[in-house]
Amino acid sequence: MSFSRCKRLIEIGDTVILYISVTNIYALEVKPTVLNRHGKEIENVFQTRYGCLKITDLIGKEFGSKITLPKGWVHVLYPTPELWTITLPHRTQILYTPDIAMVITQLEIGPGSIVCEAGTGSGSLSHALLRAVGPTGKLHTCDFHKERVQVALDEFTRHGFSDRVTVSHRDVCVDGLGIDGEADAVFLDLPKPWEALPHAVISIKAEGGRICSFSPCIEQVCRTCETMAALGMKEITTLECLAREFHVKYITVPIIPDSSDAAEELKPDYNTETQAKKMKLDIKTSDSEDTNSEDTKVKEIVPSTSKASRKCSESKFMSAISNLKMPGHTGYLTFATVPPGLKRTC
Amino acid sequence: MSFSRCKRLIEIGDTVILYISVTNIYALEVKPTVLNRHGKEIENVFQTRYGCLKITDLIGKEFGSKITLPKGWVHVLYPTPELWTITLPHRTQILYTPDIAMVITQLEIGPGSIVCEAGTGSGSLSHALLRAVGPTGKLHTCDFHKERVQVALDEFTRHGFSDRVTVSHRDVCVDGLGIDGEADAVFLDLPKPWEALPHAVISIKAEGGRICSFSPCIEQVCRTCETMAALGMKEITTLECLAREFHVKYITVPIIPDSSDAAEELKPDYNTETQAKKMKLDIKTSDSEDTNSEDTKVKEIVPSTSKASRKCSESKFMSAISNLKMPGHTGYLTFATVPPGLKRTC
Amino acid sequence: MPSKGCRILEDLNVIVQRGDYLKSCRVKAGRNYTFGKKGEGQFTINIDGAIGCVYGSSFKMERVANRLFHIKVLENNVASSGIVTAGGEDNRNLCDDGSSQKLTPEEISRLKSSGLTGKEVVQTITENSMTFKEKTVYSQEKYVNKKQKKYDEIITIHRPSIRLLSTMYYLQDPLKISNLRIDSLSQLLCLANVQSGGRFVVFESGTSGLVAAAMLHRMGSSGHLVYVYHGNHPHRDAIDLMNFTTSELEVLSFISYTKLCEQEGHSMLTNGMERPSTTDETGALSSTNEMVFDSEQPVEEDTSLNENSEVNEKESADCQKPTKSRIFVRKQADDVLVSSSILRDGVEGLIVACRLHPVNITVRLLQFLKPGHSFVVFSPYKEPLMELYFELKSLNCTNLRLSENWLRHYQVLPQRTHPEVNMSGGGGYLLYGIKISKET
Amino acid sequence: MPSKGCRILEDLNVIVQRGDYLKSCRVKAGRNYTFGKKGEGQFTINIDGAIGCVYGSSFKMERVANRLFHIKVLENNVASSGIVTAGGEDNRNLCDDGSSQKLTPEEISRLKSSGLTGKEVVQTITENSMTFKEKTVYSQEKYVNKKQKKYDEIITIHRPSIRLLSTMYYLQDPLKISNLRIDSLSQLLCLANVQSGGRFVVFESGTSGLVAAAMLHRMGSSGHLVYVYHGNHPHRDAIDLMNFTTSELEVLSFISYTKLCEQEGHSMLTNGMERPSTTDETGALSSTNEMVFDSEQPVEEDTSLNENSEVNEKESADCQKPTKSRIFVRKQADDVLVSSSILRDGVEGLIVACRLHPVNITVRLLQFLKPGHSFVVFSPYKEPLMELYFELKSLNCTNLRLSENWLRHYQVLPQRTHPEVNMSGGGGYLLYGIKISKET
Repeated sequence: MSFSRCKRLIEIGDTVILYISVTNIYALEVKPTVLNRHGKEIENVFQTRYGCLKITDLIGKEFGSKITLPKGWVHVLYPTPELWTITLPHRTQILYTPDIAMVITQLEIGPGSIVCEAGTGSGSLSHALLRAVGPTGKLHTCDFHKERVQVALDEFTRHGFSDRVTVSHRDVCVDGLGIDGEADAVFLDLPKPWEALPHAVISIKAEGGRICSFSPCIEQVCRTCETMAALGMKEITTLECLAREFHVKYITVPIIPDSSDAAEELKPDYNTETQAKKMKLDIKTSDSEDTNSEDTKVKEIVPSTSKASRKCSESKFMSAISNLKMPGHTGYLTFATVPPGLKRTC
Repeated sequence: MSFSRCKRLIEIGDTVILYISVTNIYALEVKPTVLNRHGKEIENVFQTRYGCLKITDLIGKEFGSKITLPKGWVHVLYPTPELWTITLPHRTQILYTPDIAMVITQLEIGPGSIVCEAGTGSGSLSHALLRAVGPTGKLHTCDFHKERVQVALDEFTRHGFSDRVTVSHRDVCVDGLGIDGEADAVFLDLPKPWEALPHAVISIKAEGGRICSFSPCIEQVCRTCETMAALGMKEITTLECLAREFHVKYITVPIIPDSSDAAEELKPDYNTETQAKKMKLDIKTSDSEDTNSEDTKVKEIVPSTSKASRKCSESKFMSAISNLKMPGHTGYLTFATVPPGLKRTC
Repeated sequence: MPSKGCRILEDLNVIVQRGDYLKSCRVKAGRNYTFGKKGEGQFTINIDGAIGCVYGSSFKMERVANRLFHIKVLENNVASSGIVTAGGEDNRNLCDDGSSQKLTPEEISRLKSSGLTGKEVVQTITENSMTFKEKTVYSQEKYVNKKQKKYDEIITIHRPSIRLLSTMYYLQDPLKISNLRIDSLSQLLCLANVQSGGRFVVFESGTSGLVAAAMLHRMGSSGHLVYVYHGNHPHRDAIDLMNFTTSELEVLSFISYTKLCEQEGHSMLTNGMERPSTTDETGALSSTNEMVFDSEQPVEEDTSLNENSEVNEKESADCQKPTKSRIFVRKQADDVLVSSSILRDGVEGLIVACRLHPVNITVRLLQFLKPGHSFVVFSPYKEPLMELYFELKSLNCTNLRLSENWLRHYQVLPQRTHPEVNMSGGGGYLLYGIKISKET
Repeated sequence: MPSKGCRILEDLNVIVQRGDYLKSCRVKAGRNYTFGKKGEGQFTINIDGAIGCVYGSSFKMERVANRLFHIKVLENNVASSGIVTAGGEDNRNLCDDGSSQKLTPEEISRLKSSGLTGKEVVQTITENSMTFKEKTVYSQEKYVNKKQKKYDEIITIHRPSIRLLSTMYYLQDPLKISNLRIDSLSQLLCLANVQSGGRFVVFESGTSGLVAAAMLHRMGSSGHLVYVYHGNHPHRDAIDLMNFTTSELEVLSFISYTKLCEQEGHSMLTNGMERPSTTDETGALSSTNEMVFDSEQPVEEDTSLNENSEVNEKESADCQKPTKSRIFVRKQADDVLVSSSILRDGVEGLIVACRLHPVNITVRLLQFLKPGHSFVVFSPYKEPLMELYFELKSLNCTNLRLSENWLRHYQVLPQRTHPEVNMSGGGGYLLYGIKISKET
């Protein structure tokens, strides 16, 4: 299976995305059988809230189609680095799409680019880098954690990227990136990026290139920027990217009556408790919302003007409500340019 | 004149707020004459884009009334610490309302509170603190800049706060706050707040109190928090407050025709340039917008459904557009509790 | 703040804090209180040990039965150190396959019930974590802090304040206060110029009385505050928790929105600037409203919101629901008279805070605001405020502004400083402006 | 990036950077270029000194006439230090009454025209500032950096990249690109899964062709991109600035939205999943559209947007408007045929980026997207995307999400680290999702 080549029908070996609801999305490998904990080969079955999905049932299905399960249905989608990012097995903290997107643009990566990444981590950024460098480019990714290197390599191979990737086990702060004057761009996600910066410069082409360092703490950023400036890098910029997601829905708020004779309309059950509960449905993120109920909801949200005009006591409007809990911080991204002909010291 | 006592009519000596437009707001003292640069007493006249305003014309006018000028009109408003904050003469960087509001709630200041402030700066926060402590409370504010101390004292007196304020010239990092075991709350806006923290603890009541430090740089915050913890303070919290202001307007966007015969409607002048210019009006903040044109705009923005349905080629909707340039940072607010009976060392 | 007495005494409300958790309760000797989320986070304490102590004191929880603790005042709080030792350089050899903890969940659970202190529990858990010693010091500290917080046995008892109540409500459930986050609340108070000696009107619904409570606190015992409510009775949960004195509460009077509309028809409220009287009835003020303002009869319905909190106090046998005792300074009919009189003479600030559609409410209450003064409207939604904006543009208002706040908390630790990983995405929206005189 | 040749050569577009200022130009020997805002910030340079140098080289501006500079390549860039000396401890004695600068504005202006270097100018100004020595080192540095930036005489010449073009447009005027900030642009590309070898369709209007340019860059010379435009011709300013080779441009084909609608009526585009053919005409493909895709005739109208920029190139006598030379890989009629054919076979990603109402455009283009694949819609306004959200909910779409980005830049300096004091409040909104098959 390849993330990078499009196809219509699902085959054995493909990685597919199973979409159950906005917060229930999984990546599956289409394998008819798996080993159980006793090492015995058994049928590969994936449990969902709508019942079991036999993985073999996916074979021959179209990407984008609906799969009917005993108690509902799910969708099977084409894998992309973005969907992989929200479904991948976490071996470390990972980068998410807003940061990943910014990294690729800022590092000016395109087909044919040669890119170094340290460390590989869970491979979230790696997939987007592999897509960006294309079949004519190369990603050299390394990690100091031996097990992660092997797992990542297997994953990249399964996902069809073996032509454009090398994965190596090394401590870049000590051993460098293993690349000399070849790279267009270097990405560092390390506890002490400043120790790796001189090596990063060495790996960059003589005509120059771009460097990015991702760090969660501001102290790391300060030290990184200081080292970058000392090494002669240019255009040193630190920024932070946060995505704010909205829930789009129709909201109904009561209009309280202004005329005194309307006061009798206030029934005793129109109390704050029911009001608060109603509101909970509105404002809270509908985490448990699933594909099936989503579809039925569409019918509900058609504005019922007749009802509104009859009672004249509520107002209905479209609203985009931001999640009460949103990402507050992922990390700081620091970018810099290695100018052409920069003196390399290490 | 007092910021804290309401009155209906404007008298000599009052401070009033002159509202010309959203971005043109001024605080004026109602003085019939001023000295010109040659020390000669002349009539006090304030220049606006709508012509001259003779200050004596304000006397006897109601707060909230419209003042007609040769080429338009302005409004005269009652002074509040918030309006003062956006109109005061800047002698230093000042705190703005989102931070000020948070400081007062977090420091738990109410009528009767005794509060220390260092430094006074331009008195932006001071006015809000003076309002909050009420006639039964006290604000002890100090600054290391001698001239600012005198200007601030004059200002507080003119604004009717002389009953509840002391202003002193001192370097609190060396000399302390001059208050011993009396304060409910201490606010620090200093380059090295950590040096003042032991003095702040001394000024706080034996039963405990609250402390706030405002710093623009994160390094100051780190050192402050470290010192706070070392001094035994509790509930140490650092936060940042940013207000995002919106422009509310009706936006019209074109709906391009879908049917091929509608293609002829595309006139050659319907080009990108006029489109871009139109958009400029929409998205850009209307900084030059004034009271007079604001009123006329109201008439324009009534949705003209007849026109929309006739051409079927635009969509009009209400939108709240965030300013393209918004405050990105004012400072970090760090709050802490001095617990009861904390050992005081200095 | 006026020194109202700084000791924790019976019949006063206090805020109990344990780590990030906050909960209010009314002090009664001999009573046990259950705190925390249902499940293993729940604990029951007897707070007799706090009576007579100074507000803000911290206490050590001492186990007297399975889940029941007594508390003992702490002289000096101890920082949580001593567990973090030399760690691995980084996490390269760390293999987190879920099997690194040698203790089973059952064993850990037994450990916690065994009477060990939080610190001892954490120590035991870390000793049994095969990966702990291989974690970096950074990860170790993170781990210990996480564990320690969970098993921390220190509580602090605070005097209720608007800061703490606002934080408590938002943590328990932002919907209790219609997303009115502390930064929005603070700005409401400032932008409406709330102060001691002033005359204000507030319309509040679905915010647990927090806005009126905060206004009362900013007013001390001086001035007038008219609380216009919707429904059968005002929400006053936060007001009751603030331990206000009678003289502080005398500033406050209630009137229902329905009554206000009636009164207006009766011309009692028209202050000359607005439409003239057309009807003549003035009597029967208290007949149409069910609510009885009587200090002997607690208004039970109003506590419903509070009972919805995460704590299920009925679950614990030895924990009784504290009876609320409210202070009512005057009878309902008198409240209506007082409110009417204040509104008739005009107010110097107006606040509307609710999830209801704000247009008619704001336009109606705006007539009582003196020209030149400020009003502020809070809503958890932006769209109704946009509508209100256009409505007010065509009325006599100036300096109209719509805004939203960002509130970001920081973790400040040596070499580990960064914004908190999660932040609140919704603190509500504010529309504010200034009323101007009608054309003359 | 493929090494296309790393030297600055004639007839190539470059980005000139001076401090924060960015501007594109086409290299022509002997030509002078005027940069900067009108007034004292404006300067004219001859960049002959850069021809043959490596992209990314920095140059020193050397004055040859009043406002005309030649440039000379710098071997090592110099950091701006040496001015900041021992400062006052703090600003307690600083009295900023506007009279602290002894030089008059006229004198400063004369100073700048006198042929001194930026550094020398700053030095003179600071020497004449009575308050400079009393400022803290912090304030001094801030002051010097501010001044130095203004008079800085170093420029850097870059190869055009999507990063630089995006930044340049947003700095010059965000409306040139409908507020499409670099973070939103970056997410468009990722969320639509744009990659080499893929088949994509983009509808773009009012964004200077930046989206199509960015997609082309991500595709290399492999795959297909159909650019659907509105009006008389596509916006391709950014495409032209990227120095794409013919083989890179072959990936791209244009079709007008009107033509697309017509074609659809002609059944050329229906790919079986959608409504069947009802009409029969297939000829006369290039007759209704005025636009002539001919490499000999530059499309002058399209440059209008670019001419609106802050720089008024006509003002400077010795600065001529560079003639654009565009590469057109095929005739318009062929473009329509190619585009139709690609759409008929289905695409693997869809991007819509415009200020126009996106509902009909998105719904129409969605029919060409293969099921299981992603689409992304950008708008500077939230409301049309909310409408589109509900529209798409009722169609065959899943994982629909509406989002906005915050982009915050930081000042990172020793002991003076903080977020930039100003930030962009509007980078636009994204609605994205995945198309699913119709029920079978």
